[in-house]
Amino acid sequence: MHFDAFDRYHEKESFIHHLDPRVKVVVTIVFIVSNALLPDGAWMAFAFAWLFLLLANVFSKLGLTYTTKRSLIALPFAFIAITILFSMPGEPVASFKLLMWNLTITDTGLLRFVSILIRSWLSVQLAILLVATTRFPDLIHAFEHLRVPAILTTIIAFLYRYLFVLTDEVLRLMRARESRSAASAGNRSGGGVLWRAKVAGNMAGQLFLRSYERSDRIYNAMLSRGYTGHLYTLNPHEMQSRDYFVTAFAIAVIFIVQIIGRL
Amino acid sequence: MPHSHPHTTFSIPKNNEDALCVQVRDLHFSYPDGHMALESVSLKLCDGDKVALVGPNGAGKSTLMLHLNGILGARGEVEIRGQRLTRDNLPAIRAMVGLVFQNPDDQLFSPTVFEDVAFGPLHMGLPEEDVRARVDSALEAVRMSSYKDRLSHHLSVGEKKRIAIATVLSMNPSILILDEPSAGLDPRARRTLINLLRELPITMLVSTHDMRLVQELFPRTIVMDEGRVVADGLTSEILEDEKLLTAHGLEKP
Amino acid sequence: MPHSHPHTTFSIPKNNEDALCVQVRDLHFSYPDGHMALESVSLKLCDGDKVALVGPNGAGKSTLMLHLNGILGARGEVEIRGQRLTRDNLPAIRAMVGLVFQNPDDQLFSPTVFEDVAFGPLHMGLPEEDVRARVDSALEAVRMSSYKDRLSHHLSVGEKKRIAIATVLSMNPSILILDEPSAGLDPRARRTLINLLRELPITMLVSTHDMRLVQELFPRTIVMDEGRVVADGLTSEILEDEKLLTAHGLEKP
Amino acid sequence: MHYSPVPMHIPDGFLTIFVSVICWGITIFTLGLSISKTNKALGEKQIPLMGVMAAFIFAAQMINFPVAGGTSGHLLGGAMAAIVLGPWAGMLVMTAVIAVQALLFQDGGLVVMGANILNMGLLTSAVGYGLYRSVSGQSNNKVKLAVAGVAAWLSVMTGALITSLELWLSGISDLQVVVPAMLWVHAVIGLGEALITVSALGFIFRTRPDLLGEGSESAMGSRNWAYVGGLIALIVVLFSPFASSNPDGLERVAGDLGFLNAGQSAPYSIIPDYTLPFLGETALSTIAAGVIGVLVVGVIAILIGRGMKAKA
Ligand SMILES: Nc1ncnc2c1ncn2[C@@H]1O[C@H](COP(=O)(O)OP(=O)(O)OP(=O)(O)O)[C@@H](O)[C@H]1O
Ligand SMILES: Nc1ncnc2c1ncn2[C@@H]1O[C@H](COP(=O)(O)OP(=O)(O)OP(=O)(O)O)[C@@H](O)[C@H]1O
Ligand SMILES: [Mg+2]
Ligand SMILES: [Mg+2]
Repeated sequence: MHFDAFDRYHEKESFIHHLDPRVKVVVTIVFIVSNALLPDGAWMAFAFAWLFLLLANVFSKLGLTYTTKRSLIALPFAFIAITILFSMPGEPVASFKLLMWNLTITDTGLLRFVSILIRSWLSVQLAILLVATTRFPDLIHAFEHLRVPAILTTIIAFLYRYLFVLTDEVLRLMRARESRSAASAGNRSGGGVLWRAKVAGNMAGQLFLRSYERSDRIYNAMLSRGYTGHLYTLNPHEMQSRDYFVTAFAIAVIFIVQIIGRL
Repeated sequence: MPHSHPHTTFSIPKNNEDALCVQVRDLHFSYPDGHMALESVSLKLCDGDKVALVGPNGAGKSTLMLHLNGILGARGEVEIRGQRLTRDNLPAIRAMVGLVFQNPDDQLFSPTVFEDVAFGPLHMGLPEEDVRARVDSALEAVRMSSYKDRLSHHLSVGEKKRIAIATVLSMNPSILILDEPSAGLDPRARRTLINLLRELPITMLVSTHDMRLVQELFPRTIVMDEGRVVADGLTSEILEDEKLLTAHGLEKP
Repeated sequence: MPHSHPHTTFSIPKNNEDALCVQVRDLHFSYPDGHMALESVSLKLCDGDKVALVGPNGAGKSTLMLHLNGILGARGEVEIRGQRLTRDNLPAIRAMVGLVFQNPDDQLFSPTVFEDVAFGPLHMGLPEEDVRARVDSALEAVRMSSYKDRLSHHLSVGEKKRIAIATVLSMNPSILILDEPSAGLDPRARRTLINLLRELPITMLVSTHDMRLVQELFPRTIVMDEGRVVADGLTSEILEDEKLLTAHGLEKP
Repeated sequence: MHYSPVPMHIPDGFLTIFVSVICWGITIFTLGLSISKTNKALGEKQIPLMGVMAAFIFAAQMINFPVAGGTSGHLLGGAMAAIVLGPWAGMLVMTAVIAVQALLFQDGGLVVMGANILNMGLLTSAVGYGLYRSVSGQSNNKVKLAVAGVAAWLSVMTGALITSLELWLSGISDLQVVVPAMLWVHAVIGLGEALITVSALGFIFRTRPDLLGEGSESAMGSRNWAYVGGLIALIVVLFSPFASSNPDGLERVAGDLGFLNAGQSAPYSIIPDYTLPFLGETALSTIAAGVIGVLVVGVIAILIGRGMKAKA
């Protein structure tokens, strides 16, 4: 069994793929911060931010719709914001009756709601592009360079490595449970909710013990290769002039977007 | 056995053709990532058959087995005892087809042996005394009765393997499907397992890389490679066909 | 070979007795829970020896291996190339004794193949270009040079196994210790591994349940059971001694 | 099977920079503490242990059990991580999990990650561990497990409450809507969390009791944690009904403090010209009532804890 579905990296030979991961991380974060700073209803600025995104998409050779297709992930969360449609004071735009409530959408409410959705939608797309064009280990290196504490980056590196091993294990555990989830004629099958929860908990406990013991074996494997508590890594990345140029260009564009948003 | 694909055919032992147990017809399956794991697989198992399923890594053996009790696919090409596998009769099919996974650790998720063996019967909604009776006889069958209250976590691989088989026997399946049962066992545990499998009076499909096990235990062998059945016949004849074996990454025992 | 305990002795192939590589004398070890896993184990490996270590599950093979580079014990009964194992020379010893664990997923803990193979040399404090050179030649030795930038979790078991060996070869060990290298491999991958082990010009101690591997590859075999060495001698002679084999849960290949 | 997002992960775009930065501040400070504490407690073994444990939490979140009508319960893991690894290591492990969920799956944003770590990693660990350790002297495993269940449930409720407060401060939603909605949903999610946590810990008690014993890594400095966790949990218990029944008071407090302005309008006026907050009459009285309530329940809890220890 092999579970690769977690890999988000998309192998391609493109300009963006070859950029230093630090550049991509920094630009992504600046872009997202900039989106959050744009005032409600800054349509022109949103449009320019979107153009920036399209440009990045083009240079990544993933196809213009690559990120759009995957960007719906944040949408369910928008439910939480739906009440501001009705609760912000302002001119009524539309009103309707839902069950026993009379709901009135106000213009300010609508403006705010749509702005939130756009900000989120733009932000998540660049994040998607980041992981689609950067292999996860390189992303971790980028965070190391950006002075994220080594202990966190190493935990994340281990997490990434064993994510696949352990989710495979979980998948097999759940398959084994499923294959024995049988019914016999004339009986009510399935057991009670509490019993089912207990079985799930047992699986978690089982997985915990195996992971714990695995960490012991890994520790042994590390010891036998000279580990003494300090981790050393080789640094595979070096910033080139192209990387500096792209960073400067991207940040300048994002700055202009901010100015447009405030005109 | 009629197959639409060209493959080596041998004479097949025909014991009670009518009491057909498992019938797979033209089964295709791709994993979500697009990988084609099964391509037009057809096979038939009859009551009491003990059949080996061999083939190189990635041949599709495990994938096929996951279809036989509806963990994967279930698009109607699989028939168990005359019933086509559908979403509705899945639970009933699962009571008939017992699947034992390669790694006993996957199968044993409860703290004690008893709880694990009781999972199937409990899920089937049997009354308590029936559950207890089933657990007892299943453990009896694998000769592990004294292990009822032991913690599964502390057992040896060979013991775990036998308990894993018991977890499925307790559901009284009419077909037992074992994925690489002898992997990782030491010779003694392997020998015990072979004797156990020989004794169990039940239809059996067993995938393995252990060609000596095949030779010793199974009158019939199915060879898979790249998602297809490439040979199906008497073990003695297949094991003599060196060309076939080497072509599919196998070795004579 | 003098032993204080009675066990079957055979004539031992004596290749360059003086360039002694590993010497274990009267080693005892109990796990924290009180389980006595090793009882007075003594053995000697000489330069260039390729030795198989066999015995039933729980015999103490893995425990012994963990002693040979000081992960367990390190109480001075182990001597590598004339150096007694102490806390101070542990790093030096670990560079000499390369230990490959049974499960390659435990051995390959870095995201990429390169990082994993570089781990040992980096922790030996080598300069960057040396590290890179070592990684290249280690991957060359297991014929996996093209895998340098691959992600470990994308590899097959057989590939992982070979990378796991490379992670240790990159430290230029003078002894290679492998715990059940062929477990879980299909015949083709197993064959590749056998060829690889045959080619590597290095002292080797290999634990395994695969008696055909023993027969094919190792001139000398050590049999362990219940924490003791119960036989040590020419493989050909040990494999003929049916009484010895059955007494310790082993089988003739 | 695929990775399925959890409702508490806030995506980018939903929090104002102001709220994000405050949350990052708290998170970075706490993580700094965690790093120095775990360095001391776990030594060189910490890296593989915490790395694999993070992968464990990630994988364990996939284990579900059918409840009814196609819904299923599953684990978030904050309380469990802290109970088996100790609070500091638990926090680091949860941080790694949340970071990977955000980086790899965009489940939760990058700039709001500080908030997500705070809600789902730091607070859940503190509450889960603190409550659980308040009965560390107990010899009866049933009591321990029951408390672990309550701790797991409360840890989820704490996270949900703080999440809704952050959303409200960012002007995303009304207090009287978001607090009850989040709390109700998570009261149910929390039940799944509690059931799985209890049963998983029960499993560990039966197979490897040494991992949860008094000498284990997770038993470090339990006394203070009991107070911290207990206090946060009590605030949540008292605060939630107050917040959902009397949102006006809270809205007013926040308005007076200048949060709402900062959240809802100009992001550049982060430091508005507010004077030191003058508490209105209603706000003052509710806060006083809350404080007194926390104190009373705290004293009762400590007394009960003492009594249990004396018996054991
Ligand atoms: N979850 C999965 N997603 C994608 N591909 C998969 C998945 N599981 C298996 N495969 C692929 O399907 C093919 C058949 O796999 P399967 O596990 O059925 O082989 P097998 O014959 O059981 O091999 P082995 O002898 O190694 O157990 C392989 O190429 C494998 O890589
Ligand atoms: N961490 C441990 N704590 C306690 N006992 C242990 C531990 N590890 C191993 N043992 C016990 O020590 C004995 C020797 O174990 P070891 O793993 O060395 O056997 P082995 O010969 O390698 O077996 P196998 O062939 O199954 O790998 C066994 O009885 C085992 O149960
Ligand atoms: Mg398989
Ligand atoms: Mg071993």
